[in-house]
Amino acid sequence: MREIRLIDGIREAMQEEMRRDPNVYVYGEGIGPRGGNFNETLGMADEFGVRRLIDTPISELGFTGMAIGAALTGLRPIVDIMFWDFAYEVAGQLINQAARIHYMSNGQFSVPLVFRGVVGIGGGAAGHHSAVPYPMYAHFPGLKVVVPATPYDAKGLLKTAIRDNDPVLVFEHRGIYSLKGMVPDEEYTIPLGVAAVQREGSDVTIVALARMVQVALQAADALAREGVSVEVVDPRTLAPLDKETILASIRKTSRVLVVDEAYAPYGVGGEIAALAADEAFYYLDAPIKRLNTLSAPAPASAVLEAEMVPTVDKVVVAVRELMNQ
Amino acid sequence: MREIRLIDGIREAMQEEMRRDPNVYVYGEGIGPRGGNFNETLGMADEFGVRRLIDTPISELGFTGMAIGAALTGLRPIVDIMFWDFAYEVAGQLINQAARIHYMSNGQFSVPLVFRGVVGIGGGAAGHHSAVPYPMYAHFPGLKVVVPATPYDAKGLLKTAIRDNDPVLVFEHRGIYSLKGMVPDEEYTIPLGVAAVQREGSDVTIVALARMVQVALQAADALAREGVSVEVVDPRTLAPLDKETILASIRKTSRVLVVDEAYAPYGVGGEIAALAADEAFYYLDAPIKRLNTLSAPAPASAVLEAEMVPTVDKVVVAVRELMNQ
Amino acid sequence: MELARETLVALYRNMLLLRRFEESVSQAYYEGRTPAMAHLYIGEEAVATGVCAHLRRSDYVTSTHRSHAHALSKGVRPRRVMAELFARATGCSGGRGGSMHLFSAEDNYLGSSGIVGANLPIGAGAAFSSKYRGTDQVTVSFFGDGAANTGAFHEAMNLAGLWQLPVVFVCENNLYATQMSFLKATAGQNVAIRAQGYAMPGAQVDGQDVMAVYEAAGEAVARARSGGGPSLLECKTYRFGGHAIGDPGDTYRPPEEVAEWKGRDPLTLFARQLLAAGEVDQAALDGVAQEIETVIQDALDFAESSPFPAPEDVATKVFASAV
Amino acid sequence: MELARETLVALYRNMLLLRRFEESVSQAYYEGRTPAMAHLYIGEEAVATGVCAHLRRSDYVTSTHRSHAHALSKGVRPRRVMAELFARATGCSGGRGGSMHLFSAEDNYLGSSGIVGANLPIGAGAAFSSKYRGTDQVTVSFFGDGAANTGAFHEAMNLAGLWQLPVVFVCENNLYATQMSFLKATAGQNVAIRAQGYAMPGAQVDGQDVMAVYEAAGEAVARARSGGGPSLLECKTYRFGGHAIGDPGDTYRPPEEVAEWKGRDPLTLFARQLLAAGEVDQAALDGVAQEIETVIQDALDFAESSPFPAPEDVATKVFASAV
Ligand SMILES: Cc1ncc(C[n+]2csc(CCOP(=O)(O)OP(=O)(O)O)c2C)c(N)n1
Ligand SMILES: Cc1ncc(C[n+]2csc(CCOP(=O)(O)OP(=O)(O)O)c2C)c(N)n1
Ligand SMILES: [Mg+2]
Ligand SMILES: [Mg+2]
Repeated sequence: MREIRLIDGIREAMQEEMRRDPNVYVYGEGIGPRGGNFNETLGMADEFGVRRLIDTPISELGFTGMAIGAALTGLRPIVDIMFWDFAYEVAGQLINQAARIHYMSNGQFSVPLVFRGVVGIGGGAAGHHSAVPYPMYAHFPGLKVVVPATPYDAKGLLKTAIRDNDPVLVFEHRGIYSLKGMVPDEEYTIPLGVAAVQREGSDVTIVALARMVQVALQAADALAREGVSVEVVDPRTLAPLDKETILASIRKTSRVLVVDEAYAPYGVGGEIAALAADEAFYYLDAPIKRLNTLSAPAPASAVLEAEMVPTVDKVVVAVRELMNQ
Repeated sequence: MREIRLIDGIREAMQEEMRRDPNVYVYGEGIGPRGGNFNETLGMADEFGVRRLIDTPISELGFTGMAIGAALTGLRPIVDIMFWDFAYEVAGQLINQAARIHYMSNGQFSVPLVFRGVVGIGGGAAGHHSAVPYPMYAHFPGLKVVVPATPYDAKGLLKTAIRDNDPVLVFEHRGIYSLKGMVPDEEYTIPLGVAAVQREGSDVTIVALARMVQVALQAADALAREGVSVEVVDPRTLAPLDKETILASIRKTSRVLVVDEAYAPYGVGGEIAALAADEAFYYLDAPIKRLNTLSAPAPASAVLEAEMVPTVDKVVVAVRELMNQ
Repeated sequence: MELARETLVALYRNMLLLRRFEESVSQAYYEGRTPAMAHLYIGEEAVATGVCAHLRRSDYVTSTHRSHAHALSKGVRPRRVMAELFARATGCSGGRGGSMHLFSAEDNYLGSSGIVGANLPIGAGAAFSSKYRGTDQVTVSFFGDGAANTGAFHEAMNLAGLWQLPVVFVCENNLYATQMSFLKATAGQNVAIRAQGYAMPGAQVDGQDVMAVYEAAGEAVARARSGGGPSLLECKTYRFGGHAIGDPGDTYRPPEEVAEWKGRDPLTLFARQLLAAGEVDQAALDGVAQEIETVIQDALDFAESSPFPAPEDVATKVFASAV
Repeated sequence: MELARETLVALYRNMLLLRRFEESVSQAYYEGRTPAMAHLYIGEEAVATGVCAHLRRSDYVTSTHRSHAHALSKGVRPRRVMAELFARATGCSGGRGGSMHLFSAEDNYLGSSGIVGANLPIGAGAAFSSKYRGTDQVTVSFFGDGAANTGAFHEAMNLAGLWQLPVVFVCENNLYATQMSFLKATAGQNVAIRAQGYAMPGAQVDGQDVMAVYEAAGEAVARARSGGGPSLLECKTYRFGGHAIGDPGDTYRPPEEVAEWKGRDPLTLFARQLLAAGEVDQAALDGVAQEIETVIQDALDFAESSPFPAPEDVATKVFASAV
């Protein structure tokens, strides 16, 4: 085992898969010699050349469509969209084309592409560089949605995503790019659709994603000191969603709080609530709670930004309230 | 009172508001002399001229962005996107710009535009002409989302939408464009954020939208003959969402089924489930259920299409199961 | 005429196939035998024919909502296309795609798209792919005059021009996008000229003259195949009918204009040329017609006798890798 | 020189304002006093200055991520822009927008956009609006060379050309989009030429020469104002620093290139011109500099002494009409 940062896990996954499969390559802005906006491809142009680390013009719609055309014809492109905010500009290619061609073609064609980028609110990046839009994509059949929270998961899931024959969207929280964690020395992959129980507990289940897994784990520490035993479940992929692991946890604890940096309405918390209130209904001892980023665009000011996203304190308070019901 | 079709309600709303306010105009493909793909603007070019019924090239991104620019500078554009499928191509202008400018500008600017188009699966229109994407938009702060189910609602809500100072997205189900209903002779508007109880009942609440309201009402008739009293609640607007009316119904009946032609995952049913399982938890007598279009792209074949969308029979079966729990 | 007689006859045969195929589709629709409205290509046959005549099976095509002709000209068997329009399980998209979503992997026909413009970047991507893999495959992406005003057009053209991709962008400028006149939709009223902005060769050609299309497309395809980069080819043509079955197409188009273009029917023009040049006699043309009737009848029989998709398969094949 | 002395001095003053404003922002950033990274305009001052000199308060501007200069040149008070960069409640976006999202209703400054290209259709829409309302307002939409490859550019240009909208699209071609060379991103390596595809006048101008920009922009703005339709103006310029504060900008640009462009500093060039023409003496220029120092210091003092936004307001003003 060795310790790496999450961003290193992303890079290693791409490197290993590019070594394994000459048909894997990367499109994006500044991902060539520059090494990516977040150093995600640092050094890769040296190893694989600019033939496979392809710096694009600011034509997200164009190169995403091109990735689909390439994927239809034997290649396995990785699109680096930089910020997920920019993906709204290409939603048509993702939702109308990439997601549907396999079905519409009656299975004749598949679209093995990976589309990855950064999410998260922080640093005053404000309105156009703070998107956390995975709920919108996880809604649509034909798309797979990966939201890693640890270096181990980021690497293992991305490797699987690259090998997967469907369009896989990967949402990487830049607030945890430097988070460190252990990964095996040998090669490994993690299947899509398998949640991770990041901490076992018996009193309450917190379902959390991305950076919120860290927030939930810290809150769990604090709550443990108060005698509350928190189980933290990370779905890791929202589509496919590992219902069984989530339900098993909720059936065990009978209480659930969903902590998510995406907006609440019509989002992840709703899906978990629907799942629990349907398939774990008779196990529930308390209302299902959600804690999300406030429903407002991301502000520039640090003072405002601090109010936006769920914090350890807010999670602790929410769990306390939940335990009292 | 007079009887009109839903599509007439849409047209009348635009006509009345255009008579009232010279700054209201329409952008779209074929909405001028042709009268729109669904006759939604039939005759309007005669009355208002092509200065105000503006046929556009196939440049959805361009004219949606233009609508925003116009809205920022004193006009009140109505964008006719024809099929909501095409709106994925302009999601960036809607989500990054229209939804956020009011907030980002600290309230200096507002974006009073209406963006309307057709949703619904039917007629073998298949993969690119069958979108029902309102959950995705209702997720984002800054957008208002209207989903009318009756001629009365369609007209009254659209008039309000046109007068509203925010971007309002209107999702019209073409399967009910010919649905008839009564509207007052005199002018009326319907506030956004007020649900309609379309049928009162005491045993179970069905929350339904758009064409599914008719399906739910028919199912309720059938179920009444079995002695089950169904309340049908139509939120009418998903953002803002009238939580109180929905909760009041659920608290009364203690059972809830959400019937929705949009996909289930991370969608409307989840939001209602979260609401109910949080704020009506102690009133619930049975698991919360969802009935949605199957999670697959819309197929061309009528044989397949018939399987996709919730039907009266399926609703009846789902309610029966719910009553047995 | 310069071409071999068999090439000339093949061009004629393909045009007639497209014509008769769609006449049959239209008839079937009005007889209530096909479910879907469809966008017909009647009047524009010289374009797909003249372009696709240069393509190999290994080459790629991406297409539009008006796609029957592209699929057939790329070699997708008439049976499979017809069955798709009848929404049968044997259709080239298994009855799932319908008229606007034809696909055929065996023919490298990468699909039609109901989203105007969306197939252009996808085509550029297929071209990128063959360049990346080092093959000499060529991609043709068809699009309408209306599509030339989409952002997708611009981005695809720039990327193709930049990276010198082996792709030919073929604009079927039939002067209308639904009811919208090309002249009222297109600043500059010229698609080919836009190629200059991408330093790409751009040419206009008479889309009613299959020989003219054949020649211009031949140059463009050869350029692409030999590493000379992309081209834009604007073919001036006209749909004889409306935008889709059901639209007579006569409310927004002046009758004289329609009459004038119908007077330039690509099939009639070409038959006349062939006969005048003594390349074929009327008997030969009649023979081709006979052949085509058999093909069409076979396609119709196949389609109508084919099973519908199984209802229980409705939500299968959403994903290629197991979930 | 042809222009009135006060116009010349005003151009100089504005360029110096932009320069000193951003030098102060950069310094404040490195001293840890401003929160946000920002995209500086240093080196490109002649463009915004020469263009906006023709605008009235009632005219509109839509801008990019590199927007301080556009806001200031459009008349947004330095205090308000500075306070925004310090994320204060008194900022022109109340501390909510930050560097990439400046807005000022009182100046008809319709906002910067962090989404490259997105402001172009919005600008076309503002121009449409004034045409619809029958005013003679002009809209200027700034964009970078990188933005010229977005679909938004194409759709905005086509619509503006088609409807002859009173808009001037000003391309600030600083030869790079982040690290990406214009030459490697742009098929044809020429933005202005793309105007031909929209039958729009397109011109290239030396963006380091404020008089040249002033003249070309004057023509374009006058054309727009008098109903003559849109124009595309490509100004060849260079950012002296990196893409944003923190990027030295020297890893992807050849040192000779940087040196050459820095040798063409628009402020130095213009000062030299003014002095040579005897329009002003050094004392006058020093006087302007003194003036600007006062403005900058005032802006900094205002910004730093302004309150932060109130945390409880975080989710207010999401909607304009009550919900
Ligand atoms: C993005 C998008 N916008 C609008 C439509 C509706 N639509 C379908 S075909 C068509 C006209 C297309 O015109 P053109 O590109 O000239 O092709 P033609 O039909 O003339 O062959 C339109 C507007 C669509 N399918 N997709
Ligand atoms: C749609 C979109 N894609 C990518 C980015 C990231 N990005 C921000 S600025 C920039 C470069 C813009 O280059 P250019 O248009 O030339 O303007 P300049 O920075 O040179 O002034 C990029 C790629 C973005 N903000 N928006
Ligand atoms: Mg056309
Ligand atoms: Mg630039």
